[in-house]
Amino acid sequence: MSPDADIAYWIVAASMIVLLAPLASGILSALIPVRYSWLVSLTASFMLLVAVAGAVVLVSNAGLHDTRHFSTAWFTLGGNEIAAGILVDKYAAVMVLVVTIVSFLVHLYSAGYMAGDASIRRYFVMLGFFTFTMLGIVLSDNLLILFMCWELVGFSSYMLIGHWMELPEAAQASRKAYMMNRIGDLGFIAGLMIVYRKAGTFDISILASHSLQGWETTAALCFFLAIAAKSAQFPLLTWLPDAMAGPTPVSALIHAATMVAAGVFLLGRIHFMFPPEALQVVTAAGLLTALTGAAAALGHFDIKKILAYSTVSQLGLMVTALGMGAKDAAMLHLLTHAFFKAGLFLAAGAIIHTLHQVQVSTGKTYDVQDIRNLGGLRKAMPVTFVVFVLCGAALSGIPMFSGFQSKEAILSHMLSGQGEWSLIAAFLFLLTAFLTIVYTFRLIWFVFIANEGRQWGNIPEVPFVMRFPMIVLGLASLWWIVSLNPFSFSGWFMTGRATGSATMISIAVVITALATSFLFVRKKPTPTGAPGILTNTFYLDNVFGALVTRPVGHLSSLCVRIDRRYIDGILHGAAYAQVTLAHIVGWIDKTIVDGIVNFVARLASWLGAFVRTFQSGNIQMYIFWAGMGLLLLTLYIVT
Amino acid sequence: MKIEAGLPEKLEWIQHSLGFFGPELILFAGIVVVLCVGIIIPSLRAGSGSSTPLVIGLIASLFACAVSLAGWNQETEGLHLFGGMIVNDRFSSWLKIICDVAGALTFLLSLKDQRKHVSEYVALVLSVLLGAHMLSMSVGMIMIFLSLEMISITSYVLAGYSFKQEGAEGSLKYFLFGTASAAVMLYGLSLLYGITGSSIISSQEFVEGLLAHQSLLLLVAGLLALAGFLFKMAALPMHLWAPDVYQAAPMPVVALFSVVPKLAGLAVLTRFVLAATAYGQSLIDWKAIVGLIAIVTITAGNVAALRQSNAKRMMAYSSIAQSGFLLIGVAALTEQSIQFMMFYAAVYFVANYLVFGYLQYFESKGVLTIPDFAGTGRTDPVAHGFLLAGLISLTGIPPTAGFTAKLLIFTGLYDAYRITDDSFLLWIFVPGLLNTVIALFYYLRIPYFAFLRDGDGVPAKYLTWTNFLGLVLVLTLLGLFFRPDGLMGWINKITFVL
Amino acid sequence: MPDHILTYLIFLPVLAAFLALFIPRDRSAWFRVLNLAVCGVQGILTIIAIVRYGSETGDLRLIERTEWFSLNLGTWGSLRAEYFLGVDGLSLPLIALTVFVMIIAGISSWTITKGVKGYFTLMLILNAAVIGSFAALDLLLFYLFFEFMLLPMFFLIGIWGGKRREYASIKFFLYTLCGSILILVAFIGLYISGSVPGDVATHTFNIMYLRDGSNYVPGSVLDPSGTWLIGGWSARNWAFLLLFVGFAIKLPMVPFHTWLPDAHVEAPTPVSVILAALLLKIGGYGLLRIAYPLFPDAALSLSWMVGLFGVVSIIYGALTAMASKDLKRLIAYSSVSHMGYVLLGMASATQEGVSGAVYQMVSHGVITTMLFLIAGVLYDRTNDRMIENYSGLARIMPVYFVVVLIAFFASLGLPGFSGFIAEIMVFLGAFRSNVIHLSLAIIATLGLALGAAYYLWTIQRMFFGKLHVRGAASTEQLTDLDLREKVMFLPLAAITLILGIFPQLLLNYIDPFALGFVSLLTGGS
Amino acid sequence: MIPIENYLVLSATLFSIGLMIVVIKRNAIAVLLGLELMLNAANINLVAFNLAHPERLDGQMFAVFVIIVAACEAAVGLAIILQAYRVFHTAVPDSISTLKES
Amino acid sequence: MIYAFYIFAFIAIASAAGILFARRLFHAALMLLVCFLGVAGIYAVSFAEWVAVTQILVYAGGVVVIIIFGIMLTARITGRPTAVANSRWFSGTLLGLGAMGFLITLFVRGSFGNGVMPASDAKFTMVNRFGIELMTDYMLPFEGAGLLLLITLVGAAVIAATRNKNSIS
Repeated sequence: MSPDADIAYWIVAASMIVLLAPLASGILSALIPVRYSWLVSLTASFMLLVAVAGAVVLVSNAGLHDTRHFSTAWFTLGGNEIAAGILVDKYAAVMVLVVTIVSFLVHLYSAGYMAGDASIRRYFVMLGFFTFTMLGIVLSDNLLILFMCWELVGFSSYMLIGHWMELPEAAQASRKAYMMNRIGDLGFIAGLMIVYRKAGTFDISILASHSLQGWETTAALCFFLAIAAKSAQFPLLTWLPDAMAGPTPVSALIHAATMVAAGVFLLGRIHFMFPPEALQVVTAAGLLTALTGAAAALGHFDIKKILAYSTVSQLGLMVTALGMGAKDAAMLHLLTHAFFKAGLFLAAGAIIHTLHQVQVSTGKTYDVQDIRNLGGLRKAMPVTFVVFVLCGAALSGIPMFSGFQSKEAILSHMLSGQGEWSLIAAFLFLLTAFLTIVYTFRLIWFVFIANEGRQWGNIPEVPFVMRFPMIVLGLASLWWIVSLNPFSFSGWFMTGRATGSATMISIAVVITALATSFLFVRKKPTPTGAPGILTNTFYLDNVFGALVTRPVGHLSSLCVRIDRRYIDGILHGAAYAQVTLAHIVGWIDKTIVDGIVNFVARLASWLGAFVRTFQSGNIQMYIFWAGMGLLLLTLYIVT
Repeated sequence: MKIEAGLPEKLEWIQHSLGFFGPELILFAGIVVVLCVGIIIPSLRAGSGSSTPLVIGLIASLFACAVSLAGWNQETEGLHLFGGMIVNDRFSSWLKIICDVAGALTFLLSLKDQRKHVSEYVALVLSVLLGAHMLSMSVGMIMIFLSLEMISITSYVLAGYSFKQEGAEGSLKYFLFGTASAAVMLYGLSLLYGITGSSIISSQEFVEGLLAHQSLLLLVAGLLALAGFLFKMAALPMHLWAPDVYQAAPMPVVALFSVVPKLAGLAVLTRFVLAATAYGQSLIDWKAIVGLIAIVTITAGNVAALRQSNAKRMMAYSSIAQSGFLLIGVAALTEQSIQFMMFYAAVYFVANYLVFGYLQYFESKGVLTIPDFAGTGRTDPVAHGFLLAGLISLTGIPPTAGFTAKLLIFTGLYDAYRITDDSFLLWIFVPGLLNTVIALFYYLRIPYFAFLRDGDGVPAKYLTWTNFLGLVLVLTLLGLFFRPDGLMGWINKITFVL
Repeated sequence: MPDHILTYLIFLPVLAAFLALFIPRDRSAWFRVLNLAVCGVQGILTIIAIVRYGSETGDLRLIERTEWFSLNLGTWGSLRAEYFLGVDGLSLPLIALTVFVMIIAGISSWTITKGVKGYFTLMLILNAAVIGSFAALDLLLFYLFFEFMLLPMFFLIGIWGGKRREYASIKFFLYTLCGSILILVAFIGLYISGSVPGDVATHTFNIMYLRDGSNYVPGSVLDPSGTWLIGGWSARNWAFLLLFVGFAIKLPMVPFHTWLPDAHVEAPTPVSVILAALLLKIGGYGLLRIAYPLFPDAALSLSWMVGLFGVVSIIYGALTAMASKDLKRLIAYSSVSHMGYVLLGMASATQEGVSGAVYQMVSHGVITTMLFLIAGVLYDRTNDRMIENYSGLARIMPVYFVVVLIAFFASLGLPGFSGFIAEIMVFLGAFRSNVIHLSLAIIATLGLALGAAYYLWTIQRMFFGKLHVRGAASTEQLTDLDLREKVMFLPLAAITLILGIFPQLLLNYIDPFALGFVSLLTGGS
Repeated sequence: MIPIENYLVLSATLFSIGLMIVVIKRNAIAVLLGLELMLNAANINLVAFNLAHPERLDGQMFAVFVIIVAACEAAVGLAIILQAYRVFHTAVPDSISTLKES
Repeated sequence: MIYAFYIFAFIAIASAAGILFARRLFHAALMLLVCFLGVAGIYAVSFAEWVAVTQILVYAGGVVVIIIFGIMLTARITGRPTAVANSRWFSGTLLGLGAMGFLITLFVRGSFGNGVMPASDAKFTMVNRFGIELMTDYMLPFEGAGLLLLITLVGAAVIAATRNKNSIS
């Protein structure tokens, strides 16, 4: 075989393995009888390992710099043929790698975390199915297959969020998640249809060269609606925090690393389709999401909610980067974010898991996830503390960590951009970075460091099968992921020089943010509500502090309120309106439409009664009526 | 003297006319024989029941039917007998055949219940048949009036044949209403005679007289004459007697009333309307009048039957509605529509006798009003199956010939609309069809109660006379649906001088 | 194998029904076995038919044509009706669906105990009538089978139904009869003006002849070339409108749909399965086989109306489904919404739209069978179908929960199931068509969201949350699916999945038909 | 000669009076009388119209046959009325109305 | 001639009105007899003497006699003379006058002048012509009438025969 042919063969084979392995794990865990349910986690993790191997082979063969496209006919519809195939380019390769690795780690982690769960088989089936569909999105070459995987991902997230069915809020959250995704899907379908109507095909590579004759902006906005729903952007972000009701490994995999990233990946994939005006909308939405996410993260107490809002804000950053055209930078940030955010979630999961066991053994019951009841875990859970700090640092963009490099890449792109619009964006970006650092530090401080005295008794460290993935992810958030030189982001993934000013500014922001957060947390033994913490920090009397904190406080409480009352309100209102409208329509259906039918029936029987009144039984009246009938007939005919 | 010279030629001419009078003579002989038998056999004289007269009646009617069937093919173009009063064409002989078979079936139906004065009963029924024969053939006013009265008078007596209280009241009502309408008709006929000068309605002189005298009086005279025919057909203005008399008379007689006098009235009405429209030149649009009567009759008949709880009264209204459908054939008044009307008449007759047969079967088992049918469907599925087939045929739902009949009637109407393009035909088309839906409502009440309501059923065995008769009738209904061209082949020979 | 496959397919159940009359009433097992045996043989026959059909072109196959009767109508020429059966891309899948659903219904009628003899005889007659109307290509023969379905259905609902069964069965009968009266009027107009190619004198019921305009008596009422006006509107438009309303009542379109929920709620499970899976398709089939091809010009000019009614049905059906408290009523209204897609696909007059419509008919047939069986499972156990009386069922009925998930998500159009493929094709067609306005297609997409809303809401209320059963039912009654029910659900779920992943299996047959249909509609006439 | 209108007026009045008697009288036999009157009115018409063409006798012949038929009707009518009378002990049609719309 | 007509016409109409207003049924029957005789007179005046004779013989002689028998029978059971009350005056007069007015206006306006005028040379026809006509041209109605009479006889006998001895209580 010519070298090129066998590389092609290897790529196709590898991608097949990558795709089918998770599916196989899902099916396998469904088939394993209930008695051997402990076996399920092993087989699933093994299959995911196979998938990781496949991904490595795929990436090595495909190489990072050329795009390969293979497709076979799927079905012919109305003459023109709909094909199904795979498109492997740099971003797809990287995403495959990220998804498979994180998924494998989460599988391992869940083996420990979900050990005692009754329906563990259903959990692993859905986890496998999710990975399969996620890889489907990454690899598929045409929008129709991408849309199919897009919806299936939504479905599997619905099943995973609602895994613990008895919890009413879990059911509510899963339904809300699916509904939001569904509304996004409407946008996707509308976009698809416009594309099909104008370009006649779904194939991405062909679409790149096709113009949509003036429908670009509408198509782009439709697709952006879908992306916003999937990656929890501004209008449709409220489902992500609620989705925390699901098991933590699920949040780690789906709501940190992969699914929410799918939107960003799609945005990258069809970036060519977005005209400039659409890009401005994207940037604006991205920035707004970033800000609200970060501010909201400050206002919450539940670990997972804080991490969820941080994901929302990080995604906002990636969308802003894409909006500004920094495709490589956004993808890099996506890559790094996947690792450190998954790490954070797994660490949080570890905490929750252990404290649950402690609760069960000691009989005390309190909300494990609320940071106000936690504290002083530093000595009790050293490994978790270390992983938490590593990933938290990466999240906050501390130098020497991958977060810093990817944020710097975006920042430098923003600063090099022309026009005042990019300046404002840069400023907001920095503000978000600042807030990220503040809430991360606050989180770490209150969970691990504050009120040392709290006695936890002997808290068993989480089993190795959970610690290993945390450690891997912790290491993966260091700088070597991006490039050997901790301060430059050009490495194996992308090239580009960080402008000097960008690095300097980001370091300055990091230092000031650390200082402020250290200052105001030191005094408080327990974290109080956001406005409380921020507003009465009487130490921070310098103007910059006051200038920033009050608006941010208001902003965050505002967001919480908006979040609770308006967006959810709108949604609940919409749902409520739907139900009342449905009842009105139901009523119309019963009375009016049925009414007409019954009216006709009554009219007929009334007419019958009228005719029968002549049958009075009296013969002479019969003759009289007959005579009158004749007279009437003649009169009628005469006139 | 001129008169004497003509005498031998006239006598010879009468002898010639008698040749074509076969079926009527057979019926006449039947009546005489039955009466004699009634006197001779002692048991009959005492008025108690026996079945020999019924058998004689059966033989007579079937024989008459056979003769007119045999004479079907070489029928010449309607020849006028007895000084032009009688026209022996295929149109009338087709109706004669139906009436004879109806008579035969009436005798079969009345085989079961022991009836008082059996021989008189058979004589009266045979005379009804004879009257119907004469009426369907008669063109002369005298013969119309005479044969109409013959049918009516015998019907008055037959109506009271249950000899119960309701029988007496039924016959009284029938008599008073019948005589009044006969008098009205006679008055109309006399006026027509005055206007046209000739008493033979199909003669050229009558038609010229009509054309020469276009005036309001002609309309009134025509309507008064029409009243008598409508009475016989139980069509709208003159339908009031039907429910009460149907309720009073015994079941076989009711079956007879619903078919024989109606078809005879239809025949004479068709001839009258044909003559009155005088090849289309007459100013008065008789077709529109008949059309109006048809539609009003159908709607009134269907609607009145909706809330009916007595099976016989419901069938009375149903027969009123069906006569409306028959009138549609007259309203369209093309050669096609008359043939389709004949087909409809045949199917109506079969379906009606099937339903009446089974109503009698259930009446003998004590089921009188419709609610009494509750639950009988389960215990006697075969009988109800056949009854259902009959009712469905009356409604006009496909597997039975009723559908083809209605289809053809409306095709005739549609076709007449295409030729003449006068829009009143459309006014008949839509209500006529929608009435099928109303009709369904009450025709399905009996099976609805029988099958859907649960009650204590009626013990039944399957191999009974009625079921056998029912099977034959149902097979004819289904056969007519699947092979209508067999019957239509016969009917197509009915030619009409329009 | 003899070439009269279709005749055998239709008259085998009739023969069996006749045979069943002689089996004594108390041997109920015999009837069940007889019914299943007949359906089995029909299944084999269908497979043979599919094998022998195998055509790429959209033309007719397995044709059987004998002279039924011909009435000579004197001066006016003669009327010829033929026993004309044939199958093409449209009717073969529907016949296969019918046989399959009949087998499933046969299995699910195992629990019927009241009046078993009558029940199975009527089921066999219904079986014959449905297949007959799919295969008939002669208007009168079609009308015979079309009406022949009403009576068994009337008695099946009326005798074996729920509490308000009489009201429901009478309402069903009256609605459909009005529809068939309207259709009859159009048929009369058709055969009066249509004629056999060649001599104008012999009028015909044959659909194939009436399709092309040359076969019409010049100057007759419905002659495509002549313009015959009734009340200012061309007669052909009136005829199309009559046919459209007649068939729309059968495919419940919104203004005429109120009989469907009553009939479904009161009918026993197997009967409502047949009613939903098959009888609704007759309406769609009638439009695609008779109304559109015979009056292409009128169809095109009135397509916007068809599309509008389609979209209204989608939205209205979804909303009323959301408001319904009874599970079966919810499923019934969802059928109304799904059949709205069929109308929309048809109205788009594009190849994707039409094949989408046919695909939707087949897929809806399979999915709605599953839905009604699901409702049946609950009803058989607790005689109570109110949604709010149950919650947390997933815990005690896991297998049932999996089946419900598959059915509900297939019904709301999750990719990987046949519903999705059908909806996508209908949308592609609707968006691409220049006959109906783009806004119709966009509003139709809203239907997707509504669909998801009421299905998820039901799942959440019935299956998630704490296990609690209100009303008369009690938790121990709610046992999980037994073997018989599993045997029913497995093939259905499999088919929905297969048709979702490999649509080409079905599209091989539907596409040529759609191509021919669209070219007739736009190109021809 | 006597103009035809006289005959017609006479027969019309007789016919109307007969009709009134039939409707107004509360005794079956009286109704019978009214019916006989109406038949006579028709007879007058027939005989009068026959004068127009005396050579043919169809008018008078028709009148004779009408008389015969009227006789038969009277006979049967009285028999029925007497039977009803025996059963209902009254001859007033108004009170004999058991058969009516229930 | 014309005067005779007017006399007979007056007798007929007066006796008809008499029936309408008669208090006692018996008087009504007698009035009917007078009316029949009046009508017979009119026949005689219009050269239809055969019809007049049949009228007197059958109508006056036969029908009125039966009716009187009928009246006697009904009166006998209840013992009181059958008083004849009237009712529904309004509807009866409405129908009667309506018909009369309608018909008479038509006749008066009606154009009967053309050829319906009675021929001047009308003279009494030989009765034997009736005989011949009856037996030749009108043979069928003649036989039919015969059969009708027979059937009426049978019918009336059947109704009369079921006297109260069996079914009717």
